[in-house]
Amino acid sequence: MSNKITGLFSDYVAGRMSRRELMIRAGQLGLGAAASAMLLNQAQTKAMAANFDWKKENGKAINLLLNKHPYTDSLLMQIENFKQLTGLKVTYDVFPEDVYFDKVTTALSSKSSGYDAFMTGAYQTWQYGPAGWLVDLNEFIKDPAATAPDWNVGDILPGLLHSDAWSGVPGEVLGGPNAKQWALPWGFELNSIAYNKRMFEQAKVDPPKNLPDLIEKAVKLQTDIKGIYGIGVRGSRSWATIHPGYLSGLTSYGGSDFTVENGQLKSAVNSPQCKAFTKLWIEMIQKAGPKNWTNFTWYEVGNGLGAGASAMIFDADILGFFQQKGTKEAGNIGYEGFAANPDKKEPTPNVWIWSLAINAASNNKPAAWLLLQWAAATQPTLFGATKADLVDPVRQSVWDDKGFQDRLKEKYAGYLEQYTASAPGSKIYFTPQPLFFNLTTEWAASLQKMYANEVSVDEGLDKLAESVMGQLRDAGIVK
Amino acid sequence: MNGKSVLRAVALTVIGLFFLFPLFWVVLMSFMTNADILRIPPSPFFTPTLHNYTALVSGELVTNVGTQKVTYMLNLFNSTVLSAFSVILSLILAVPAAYAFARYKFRLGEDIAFTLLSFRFAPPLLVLLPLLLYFQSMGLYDTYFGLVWVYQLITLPLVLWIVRGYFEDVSEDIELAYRLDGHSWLSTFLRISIPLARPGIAAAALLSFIFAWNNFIFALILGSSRIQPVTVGAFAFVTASAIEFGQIAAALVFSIVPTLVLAIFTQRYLVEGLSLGAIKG
Amino acid sequence: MSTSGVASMSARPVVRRRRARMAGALPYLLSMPALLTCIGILVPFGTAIYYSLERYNLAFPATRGFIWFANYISLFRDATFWQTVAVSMAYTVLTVGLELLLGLGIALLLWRRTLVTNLLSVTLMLPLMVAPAIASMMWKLMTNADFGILSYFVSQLGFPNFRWASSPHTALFTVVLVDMWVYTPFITILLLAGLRALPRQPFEAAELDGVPGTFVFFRIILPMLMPYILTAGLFRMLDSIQQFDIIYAMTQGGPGDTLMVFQIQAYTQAFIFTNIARASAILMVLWAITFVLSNVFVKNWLRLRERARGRA
Amino acid sequence: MPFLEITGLKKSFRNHEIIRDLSLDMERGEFLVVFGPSGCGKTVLLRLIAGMLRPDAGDISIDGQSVTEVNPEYRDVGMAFQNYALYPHMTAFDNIASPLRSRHVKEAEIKARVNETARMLRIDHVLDHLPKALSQGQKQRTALARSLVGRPSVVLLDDPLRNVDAKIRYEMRFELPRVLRGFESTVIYVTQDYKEAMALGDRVAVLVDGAFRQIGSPLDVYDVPSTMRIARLFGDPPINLVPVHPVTANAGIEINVAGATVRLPPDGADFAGRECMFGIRSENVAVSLEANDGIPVTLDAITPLNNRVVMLLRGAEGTELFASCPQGGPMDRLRGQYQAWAKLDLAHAHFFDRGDGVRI
Repeated sequence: MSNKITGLFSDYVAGRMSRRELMIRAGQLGLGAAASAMLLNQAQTKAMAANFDWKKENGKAINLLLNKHPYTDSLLMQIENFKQLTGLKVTYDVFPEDVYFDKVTTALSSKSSGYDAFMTGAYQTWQYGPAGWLVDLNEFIKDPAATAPDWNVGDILPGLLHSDAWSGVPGEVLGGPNAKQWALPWGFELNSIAYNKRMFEQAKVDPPKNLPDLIEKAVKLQTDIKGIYGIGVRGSRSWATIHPGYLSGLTSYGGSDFTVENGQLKSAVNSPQCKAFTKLWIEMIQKAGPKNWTNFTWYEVGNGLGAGASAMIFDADILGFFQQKGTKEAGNIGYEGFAANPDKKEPTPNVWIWSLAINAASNNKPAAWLLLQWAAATQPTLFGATKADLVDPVRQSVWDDKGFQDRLKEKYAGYLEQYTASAPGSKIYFTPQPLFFNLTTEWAASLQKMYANEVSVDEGLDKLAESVMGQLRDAGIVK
Repeated sequence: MNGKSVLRAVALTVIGLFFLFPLFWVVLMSFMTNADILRIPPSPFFTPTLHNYTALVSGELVTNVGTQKVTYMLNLFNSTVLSAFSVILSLILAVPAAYAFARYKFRLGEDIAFTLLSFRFAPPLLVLLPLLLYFQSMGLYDTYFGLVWVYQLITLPLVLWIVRGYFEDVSEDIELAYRLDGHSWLSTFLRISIPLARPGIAAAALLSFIFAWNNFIFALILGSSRIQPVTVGAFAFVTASAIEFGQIAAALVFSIVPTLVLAIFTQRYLVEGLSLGAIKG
Repeated sequence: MSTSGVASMSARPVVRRRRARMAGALPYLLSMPALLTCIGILVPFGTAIYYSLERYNLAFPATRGFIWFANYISLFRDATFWQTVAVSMAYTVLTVGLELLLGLGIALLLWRRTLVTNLLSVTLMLPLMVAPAIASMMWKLMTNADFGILSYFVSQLGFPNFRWASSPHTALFTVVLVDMWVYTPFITILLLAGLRALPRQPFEAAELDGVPGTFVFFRIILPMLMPYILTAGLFRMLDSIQQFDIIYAMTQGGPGDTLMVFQIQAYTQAFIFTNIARASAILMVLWAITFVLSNVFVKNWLRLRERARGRA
Repeated sequence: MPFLEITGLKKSFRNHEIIRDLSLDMERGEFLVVFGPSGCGKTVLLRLIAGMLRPDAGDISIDGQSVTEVNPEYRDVGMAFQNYALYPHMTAFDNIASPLRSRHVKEAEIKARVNETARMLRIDHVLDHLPKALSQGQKQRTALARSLVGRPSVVLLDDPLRNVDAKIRYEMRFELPRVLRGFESTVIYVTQDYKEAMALGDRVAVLVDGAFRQIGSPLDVYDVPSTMRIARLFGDPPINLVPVHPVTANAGIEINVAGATVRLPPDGADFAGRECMFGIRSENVAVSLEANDGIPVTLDAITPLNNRVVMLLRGAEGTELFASCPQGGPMDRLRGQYQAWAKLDLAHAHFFDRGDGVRI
């Protein structure tokens, strides 16, 4: 029986049978859709082995450090296939996101070989890379012996791949000529609007076109509908407050964190564009934001939308994606790409990229690379995107995949459109420099002060710029 | 009922409300679904579900984004082992020391006592990174032994200073009397001093157990996920897709049980013992 | 009386063994194991001191080097650092002070042993059994403007715009409240234990209605309770000045810099900014302050002990 | 050879000398009362003998063996504490049995001996009570029983009757000697009450400022106090002490007491010209209201004491004197002030050096 089944799927993978036919035959063998999917996945994994020796590290063992996250769930669902494919022993440590990066930083700083590969964000690599804790993945990507010919790095969205590559020279553009590929994009989030259709219909407004429009509509929404607030955005005293909506909007208004003049970083947080935008931003929150904005993290923003406390959010698209299931407002969530600047049509969303990286102290780098390569390969990514929540996937081919598109159309109406609108302009808009967290944390703190009217926007941003330059000087980054 | 006792009753009620209502609400939440918890305005009326608890026990948590593995029972086990052994070790080490400081005025005595206390105020963050390095080189990383050792920083000073006070309250004459009866120093210590200081020892044991139980930074940095306590375990319900408040509430309720049992057990000693505490000479 | 008794006695050979030589060493033998067990920690502590004298940011391995007290100097020149000192002190004084008062009050209320008080003395311990980190998560939810039961109550009481931890004006109040909720039971337990350890006779009268008169309280109970109060206060102070879990979970040190206490400042420096040197310097200052403060406590504690001894 | 021998004992705390050069010899089975005012060093002395403190100098030996270096549990010394020091978590029975248990005596015999001792002290009915359930008297007897049951070669009783009510104290004065005789122990009994000292001891040792100032039979100490201090400590009402300046006059020695000249009997030692204290106990001062002989005084007040009446006399220069006489005399019913004459029985007069207070 089992041979019959596996035979069936390998036939399909080998192209000796149509997908329709496969599903019928599978049905006859009494397999549910889910089960068939697993088997198909297995068969396809085997197929990967056809033209590349995945078994070259056979018998070795690798240990992973992972963050509790839907992406991780998707990886672990398929991990058995990877073991079969490579003959590697795989163990893993999963830590809650609240404490995950504390664990990563300490583990890496101890230079122990305990973990071979781990999850990281792109911003963290700006610390880990220069610290010498990461491996330049180009060694492997560019080495035909190490990477499967059909792996097709070109299929990974270039903006993301570049965002994970940096030369280590402060201010030098991401993915530049002598950039090192510190990490491999695995799944990502871009920032756009997710809104509550029910409320929008009730208040007879359609999705906002730009920031002034958004403020207006947000105010209307919360005056028309009792007990809600117009717009949810993050506001806690953390770097995480800056990178989603705020920086995306700032970019749209032509602002940036730094300007680079002949190789020298110069803080631009107090540029006219930046001040103009920040004034609007603070106004937006004061007029239509949540009461306890300064406590707002990813979770409060999400809960607000999901539980119908907020009419819309300007944050990661997948945050809206998650609210579409199992929440009070499930099914009412709509998605919209967003360009804050009235004079701009194309959204310029900043992105967060969950990536995989290899510990420089690892003793099994080639084995670790096999895992990275596999995790970001077309097939497991597709599986994750369709059968789990590896959304947004980093491969163009997956976005083009009919199955994935169907899934989105079915349950997440408007998500695909939102993505297509946002994707072209989406990348990391921060200037890479190792004091990223110092800057953004302080930035968040001063936004909070402006919100409480303790300082004016102008004064706050001037102070911030000053302090940032001071720290860059102390660190010897600028003269 | 005179005015004073009315006042007393009122005071007790207010205090009871302040300390117990939040817990009461948490218990309610532990029987709610996340959707029930995130209602506007919050309401105590809902159709209770055991889902949160069953998920914790079964280790299978079904959420809006598929099924997740829950290791909370393991965390519970870890916390129990770590706290229990830390307290036991602290008692073995600190009770004799406490007796020494209470009974004998010896050279450097107070200095040693203070040094032992000062371990309590070395901020964990300060020693964590170096500690990690040494633990890895000594092979203590990710071992219960290593953690129990580090936990002494939390539990030992507490036991030492609380118990010391009680020993000082035990009358020297009673010990002398027992010695004169022909008993050795050791059996005097075991059969007189310790039983008479038992309320203090019970209180110290309970409190240090609680402090060990509530700590998590040490285990987080010095261990893998297989050795993490409930504190870290509870964070696992805070995921990118949602905060599972119901789970956290249930986890919180679970995490109280062992300590509560210990508290009820020691309460007997507290009450019984305290009536014979402070038998001053 | 039976002569047989006498006979058996005089028959007993009286052996008088010599005193063990180690008699004088006994106290050392008793305290050494504890000391040796903890002394291991001094090694990392020393390393940390060294870090605080370096330029050491994990992200700039190249620039690492020994710079004597530069970190401390830059700290003392930094206004936000003094803000940190001020906030930490305010937080410590508020929490320890209020908790001592409340804890003492509760202990007195629970002094008289009845079914109710016995029950309460256990149940009132419950908050202490909840890890502060998790408790704070719950408090954050309960004070959430939309879903929070407490916010709901407060708004029903006519304060719909009470912002709890999210407003710079009420943030300190909120975290102190949570701290009191979590840690007052700690004080109550210790003081209740001490209270019940007092010789009862003097207070029989006072205890009749459970609450002692002011004279008895100030002249007898308080002095006798002082050592316990100091012990409890000491350990609360040690934890309070190093508070992290509650504040971080509730506000991450915000809004603005309102609650940037030592540990949060240090945590941010070490784990977010990977600036180990600065974090170590901050924590060394914290350590020094703690050292001085606890010295005061212990000195008084010993003095009181001596007096108690004199009385005994 | 003495059974308990203490020689040149010294002990000081923080260079404050508590016991200074103290020596003592006791025969086997002797009952010695150590009498001294509070703070005279009694407790320290007992702790030294018991072995809880180590002397700075000197030696303690029991039955010919030095025990200075011996741990308390090996000294075979029993002690009853002023505050009883009962083990609050053990029943009266276990309290008393403790010394026997330490010697692994068989349970059966322990039971027998404890009951026997308890019966002797009439506490056999409360043996299963915890100390907190015992009356003061029962506690005190339990403590006593515990110190005796093991029949130690030396028994130390630290003011055992201090904290019990008058009735029990009175009973015990008779009972103790009987009980102790039964145990044949050598007993050191510490008390602050001179009547107890008089009532109980074969010998009384007066401990003042960390040394024995006088050791002798109760009567010796009363009649021939070796110092002014001791003379004061014994006796109720306290002995009369008057500063005098003896002068040689018409072939004899005269002193001036209360404004009157008193001529000393010729056999009196020659201490003319020495500044000294003249001491005389109240019972040696006779008072008469009529006969105009003796020292003219005002009889100020009269109070009955035990079976005597005590009179307060005021002489010229306001000197106050106590006099006492058996009840049933003419004095009993007197109230208010009277003119009277006091007659001193100079045979029982004491003279002390006014400087060091030593008897002359």
